[in-house]
Amino acid sequence: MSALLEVEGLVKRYRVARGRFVQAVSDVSFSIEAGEVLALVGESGCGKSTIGRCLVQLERRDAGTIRFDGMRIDTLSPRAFRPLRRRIQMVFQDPYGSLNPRLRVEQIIAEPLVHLGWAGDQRAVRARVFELLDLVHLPRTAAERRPHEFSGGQRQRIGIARALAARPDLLVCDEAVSALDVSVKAQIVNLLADLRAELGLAMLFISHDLAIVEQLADRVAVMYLGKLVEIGDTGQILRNPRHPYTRGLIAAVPRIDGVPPQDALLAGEPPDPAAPPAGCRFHGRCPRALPLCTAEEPLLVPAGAGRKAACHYLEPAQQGPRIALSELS
Amino acid sequence: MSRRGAVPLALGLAILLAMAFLAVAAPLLGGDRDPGLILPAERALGPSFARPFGTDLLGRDLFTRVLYGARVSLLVGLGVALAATAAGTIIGMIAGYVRGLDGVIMRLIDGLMSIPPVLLAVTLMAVMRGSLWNVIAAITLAELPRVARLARASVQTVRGQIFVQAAIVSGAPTTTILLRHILPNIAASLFVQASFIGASAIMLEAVLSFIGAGIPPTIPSWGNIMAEGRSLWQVKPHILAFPALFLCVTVLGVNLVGDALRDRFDPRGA
Amino acid sequence: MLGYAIRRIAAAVPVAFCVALLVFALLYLAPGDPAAVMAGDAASPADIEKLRIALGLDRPFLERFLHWLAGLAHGDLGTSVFTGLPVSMLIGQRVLATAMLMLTAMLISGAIGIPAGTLAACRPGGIADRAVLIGGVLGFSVPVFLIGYLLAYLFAYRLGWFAVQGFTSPFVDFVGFLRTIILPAATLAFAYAALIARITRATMLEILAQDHIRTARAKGLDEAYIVIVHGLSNAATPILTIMGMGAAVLLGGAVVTETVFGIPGLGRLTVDAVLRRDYPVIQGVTLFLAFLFVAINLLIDLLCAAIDPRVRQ
Amino acid sequence: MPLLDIQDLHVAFGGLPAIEGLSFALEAGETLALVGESGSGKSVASLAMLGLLPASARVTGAVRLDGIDLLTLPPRERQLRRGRDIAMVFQEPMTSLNPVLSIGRQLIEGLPAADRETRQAARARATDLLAAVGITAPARRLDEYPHQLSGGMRQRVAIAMALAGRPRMIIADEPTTALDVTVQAQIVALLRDLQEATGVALLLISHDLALVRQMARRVVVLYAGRKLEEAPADRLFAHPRHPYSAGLIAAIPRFGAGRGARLAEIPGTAPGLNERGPGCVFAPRCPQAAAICASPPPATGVACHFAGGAA
Repeated sequence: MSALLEVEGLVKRYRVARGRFVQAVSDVSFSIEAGEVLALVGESGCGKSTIGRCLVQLERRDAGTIRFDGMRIDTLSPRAFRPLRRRIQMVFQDPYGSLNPRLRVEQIIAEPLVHLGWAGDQRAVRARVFELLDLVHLPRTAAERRPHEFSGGQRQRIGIARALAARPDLLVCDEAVSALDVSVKAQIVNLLADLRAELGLAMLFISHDLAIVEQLADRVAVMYLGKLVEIGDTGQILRNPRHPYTRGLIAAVPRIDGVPPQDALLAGEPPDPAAPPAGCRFHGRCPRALPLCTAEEPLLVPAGAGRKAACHYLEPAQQGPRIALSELS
Repeated sequence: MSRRGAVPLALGLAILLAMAFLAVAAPLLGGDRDPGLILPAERALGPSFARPFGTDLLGRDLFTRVLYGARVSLLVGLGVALAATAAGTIIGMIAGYVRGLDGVIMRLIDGLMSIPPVLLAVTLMAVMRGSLWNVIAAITLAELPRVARLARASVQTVRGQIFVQAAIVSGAPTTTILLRHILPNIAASLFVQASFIGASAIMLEAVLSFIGAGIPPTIPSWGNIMAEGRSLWQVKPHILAFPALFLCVTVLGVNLVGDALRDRFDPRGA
Repeated sequence: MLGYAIRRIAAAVPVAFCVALLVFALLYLAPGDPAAVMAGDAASPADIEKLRIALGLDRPFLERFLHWLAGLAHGDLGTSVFTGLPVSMLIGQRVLATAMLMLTAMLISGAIGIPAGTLAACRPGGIADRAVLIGGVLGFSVPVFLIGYLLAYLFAYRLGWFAVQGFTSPFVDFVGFLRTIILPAATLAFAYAALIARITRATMLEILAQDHIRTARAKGLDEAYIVIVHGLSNAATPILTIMGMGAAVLLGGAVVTETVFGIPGLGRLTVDAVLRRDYPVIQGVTLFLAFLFVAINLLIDLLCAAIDPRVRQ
Repeated sequence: MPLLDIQDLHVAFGGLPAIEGLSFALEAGETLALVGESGSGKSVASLAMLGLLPASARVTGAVRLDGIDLLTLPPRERQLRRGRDIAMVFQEPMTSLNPVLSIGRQLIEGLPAADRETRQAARARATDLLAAVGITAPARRLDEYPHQLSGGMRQRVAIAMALAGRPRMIIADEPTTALDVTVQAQIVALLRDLQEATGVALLLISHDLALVRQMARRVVVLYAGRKLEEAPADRLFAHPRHPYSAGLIAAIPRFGAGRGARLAEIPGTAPGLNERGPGCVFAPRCPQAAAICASPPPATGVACHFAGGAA
C-alpha cells in the first residue's frame, strides 16, 4: 500500500552569507495516508514551515524525494508541477498578508479555479465560489467585497475557501490559526475539523500549539533544529513522550490549572541553525545528555507502538500516562 | 488625510493646466509675432506694455518665446516621465523577478547611476546632434536607473508577500503574478516616481540648453533663452528672470502634484 | 569592521568596472559620429576620415576599450583634442575648486538639513515641519540658475559682499576663498539641504515611532536625549545613504553653479569640453566624477558600518 | 492605600473610545492580570498609565500612584517617575531594544543617578542586573548588541532594564507572546522568581489565559475597551460570571482533552472602535443576550445584566 504523501531524506539548505549555509531541514522522512492529519510541531526555526513550503514547491528541496500518490514530484519543473497544485493546496499563517488587497474575494477564491483547469464559464466559477463561501460559513455577499472589509478570522476563512477551491487531496496548513484571537481561533479549528471530516482531506498541520494539535491530528511529528526527533500516534506521543525534547516541549505548554512539572522545563534556547552542535543536536539542552550524545547522532528508530524516536537514551515507555494530562485541564 | 493634501494638489494641477494652456495657445497669445522674428531695432528692451517680458539681444519678443518654450518643457517632462517609467519598470520587474538576471542588470544600473544624471545627459548630448528627440532620449537614459531601482525594490517587496506565494500555490503563471498581483501593487509608487522624473527632466532640459548642449538655439526653450541672457545677467536680468520663473513655477507644479500623490499613497513620506 | 571594509571595497570594483564600460560604451554607441561632430559641418569626408584614424575610432570596440582601460590603469585619461594637454592634468588643475565647492555645500546643507528635519519630526504639524515641507518642495523646484543669479545679483553685484566671479584657493587666501565660495556653495546647497531635511524628517518620523523609542521613554529618559541618542543614531544610516546618493545632485549642480559663478572647476571643464566637442576630456571628466561618486558612497557605507553594528555583520 | 489606583480611565482616539471607564487597583507586591483579546484596549491602558500614548489620544480619569495622580502631573515629573516607580517590559524583544547601542549602554542609561556615580559602579550594577535575569557571562554581554542575542536573551535584557530603576511595579505587556514555548516557560519562571525576590508588584497584560492562570492572583477581564469582570484568578477560572469570561475560558484549547474534542466557540468577532454602543458591548455575540442588553450594564461588579449585581 502506498501513502498519499511520502517524504524521504528531505534536505533544504539556505545560503546565509558568503559560503555559509543553514540546513533548515536535515534528512527528514515521513508519510501521510489519504485522509490523515499529520501535525508537524516544534519551535520557530526548527524547519517545520520549510517542509510545508517544499511540498507545494514554494521552495526547491536540495536532496531527498517527495512522492505524491506514488509519483515523484520533487524533480518536476514548475510547469510540470502545476497540474498537481490542484491536489496539494496550502493555508497560510498571516490572514492579513495572504490576500491580495486589490482583488475582490470572488477573484481571490476563484484564482485556483481559473489557473488549475476548472475553467468553466463565469457562471460555473461563480457557483463554485458561492459553494465555497457556504462551506466556510461566510455570507455569499462576501464575494463582492475586498479583504480589508473582513476581520482576521473571516480572512482566514477566505484563505481556506481558496485552498479548497480546486478540491485538493492534501492541505498544508502552515500555522493557520496562530495569528488569531482565542475566541476566533476556536472557530477556525472547529471549521478545519469539520471540513476534514466532510471532505476526507489529508492535512499536514504545521503548528507550535500542542493543545490544538492534540485535537486535530492523527499523528504528530516533532522537529528540533531541522531534524525529526519523534513521530507517532498523537495520543501516544503527547501522553508518553519518549524523546526528552518532546517531553520538555509538552511540559512547557501553559496550562489552565496550575503549574506544570518544573523539573521537565528545558533550559536555554535552540542554538544557531547555521552551526548545529555535533552529535545529537539537542544534547546542549537535554537534561539526560551523556558523552555518547555529543559524539554520535542518534537515528530515528522504532520506539514501540508504531512510533519512532531519535535518542540514545529514550524516556521509558509507560503503560499509563506519564503526565496525568486528562486531569490537568 | 484627503484634506491635508488637497490644497497643494489643486494648486499643482492648476499650475500644470495653466502651463499646458499657454503652451497650446502660444500662437494665439503671442499675437502675430513669430518667436523667431528678429527686430534689430528693438534689441534688449525691458518689459513694457507692448512687450510684457521685453526683448532679447536680437530683438525677439520674450513673451512669445517663453510661451513657445513651455511646449518644449512640457513635452520633455511628459516624454521622459513616460519613457523612463515604462522602460525602468520593465527592467526593474525583470531584475526583481528573474533571479538569474538580477546581478548583471543591477551592476549595470548601479554603474549608470554612478554617473550623475546631468553629466550623463551632457555626455550623451555631446555625441548626438542637438534635437528635441535626442534630448528626450538622453534624459530618459539618465533618469532610467532611478526608476529601475525603485521598480526592482518594489517588486521584491511585493514578491515576498504572502499573497504572491498564495497565487503561486493557486497555480497562477508568472505573467499573471507579475501583471495581476505585483504590478497593481507597485503602480502607485511608480506613478509618484514618474511625476518626480517629469519634474527632474524639465529641469535637466533647461540645464542642457543653458550650457549649450541641449535643444538647438533656433528652437525657443527656456534653457536657450536663459543661455542667451547669460552674458548680460547683471544689466539685463529680465532676459534670464522670466524663463527662470516659468521654469520654477512649472517644476513646482509637478512637484506639488507628486508630493500630494505620494502623501495619499504613503503618508509617511520619504 | 575590517572584514566588512574589505568586502565592501571588493564589491565596489565591479561597479567601477561597469562605470568605465558604460562611459566608454555610451560615447561609442551613441548615434552620431564623434569625428564628424568634432570636425564640424564644414569638414570634408576626407578630413573626417583623417580625424577618425587619428582618434583611433577606426579600430574595433574591444581593442579601443582595452587600450583605453590600459591607459586608465596608468592614470592616463587621454589627451585633450582642443588644448593638446593630458586630460589628467586638466582634471588636476581644476579638482580643488570643485572639491571645495562640494565640501562647503555639504557642510552647509548638513548643518541646516539635519537639525531642521529632526525638529520637524519631533513636532509633526509644527512650524519646523511646515518649513521643511515647503522648503523641500521649493528646494527641488527652484532651478540652480535662478538661485545662483539671484544670490549673485543681490549679494555680489548689488551689495558687493562677495565676489561675483572666480575662485580663490583657501591655501592662498582664506578670506578670498570665503568671498568666492560662499555664494556658489549656498546655491548648490539649496536643493541638497532640502533633500537632507526631507529624508531626515521621514526617517526620524519612522524611528521615533519604533518600539525601542517607547522602551527608552518608559525608562524615564529625557526626550531630547532620546531624540538625539536613540533617534539619530538609528537614523544616521538611512540619512547618510541618501546623502551619498544625493551627491549626484551636487555633482550635477556643480556643472551649472560653476558656469554661473565662473568657477574654473570640473563642471566648467565639462561644459567647455562639450561645447568644443572635446571627447577625450568629456570621457575623462565623466569617468573621474563617476569614480568620485562611487568613492563617496563607499566612504559613506564604511561610516554607516562604524555607526550601526548590524551593517558590519 | 493601594500602590496603584486607577479610577474611571477613558482613552479616546479621534473621538472614538478605546477605553471606557476602566477602574482597578493594584496592591504593593501583588500580581494582577489585565486580560483581553486584540482590540480590548489592554495595551492602550498600560501606555496611558505611563503617559506614553501619542499626543492625539485623549486621556481622562485618574491614575494614582501612592495617591498622586500621574495624569495631572507636569510632564517632566511624570517622566522622572517612569522607570523609577513604574517600569515596563514590552512584547517584542526583537524590536524593543535599540539595535545600534550596546546592551551595557542601554542598561546604564536607565540606572538611577546613585547607581552610576562612576563608570565602574555603573558597569558593576549593570552586570549584576544581567546576572539577576539569568544571563550567562554578563560582563561580556554588556559590550554586545541586541542582534547578537537570541529572542529569549533579549527579553531577559528587557527585564533587566525594567529592574534597573529599582521600580515598585512593573507592567509586563505580553512579555512571552513573541517567544517559543520552552523559552516562554523560562521567562514566566524568571518573572515569578524576581517578584518573589524583590517584592515588586506586577501588572501582567496578556491575551493568554493559561499564562494568566499561572502567574496572577487577580484578573481583570477587558473586552472592547470595557472591564467586564474582575475576580480572584481561582474563582474566575472555576466560576466565570460574565458570559464573555465563560466563553473565553471554554474556548481555550485544553491540552489533554483528546483527539476530536470540539472547542467551544464564541460566534462573530469583537466590535471595532466605531461599533460600540451604550449597551453591553458583548451582546451581539452573547448566547444569553436579551432586549435589556441594549441598555448600559451595571457599572459596578460584573458588567452583565444577568450576573446578579455586585461580585
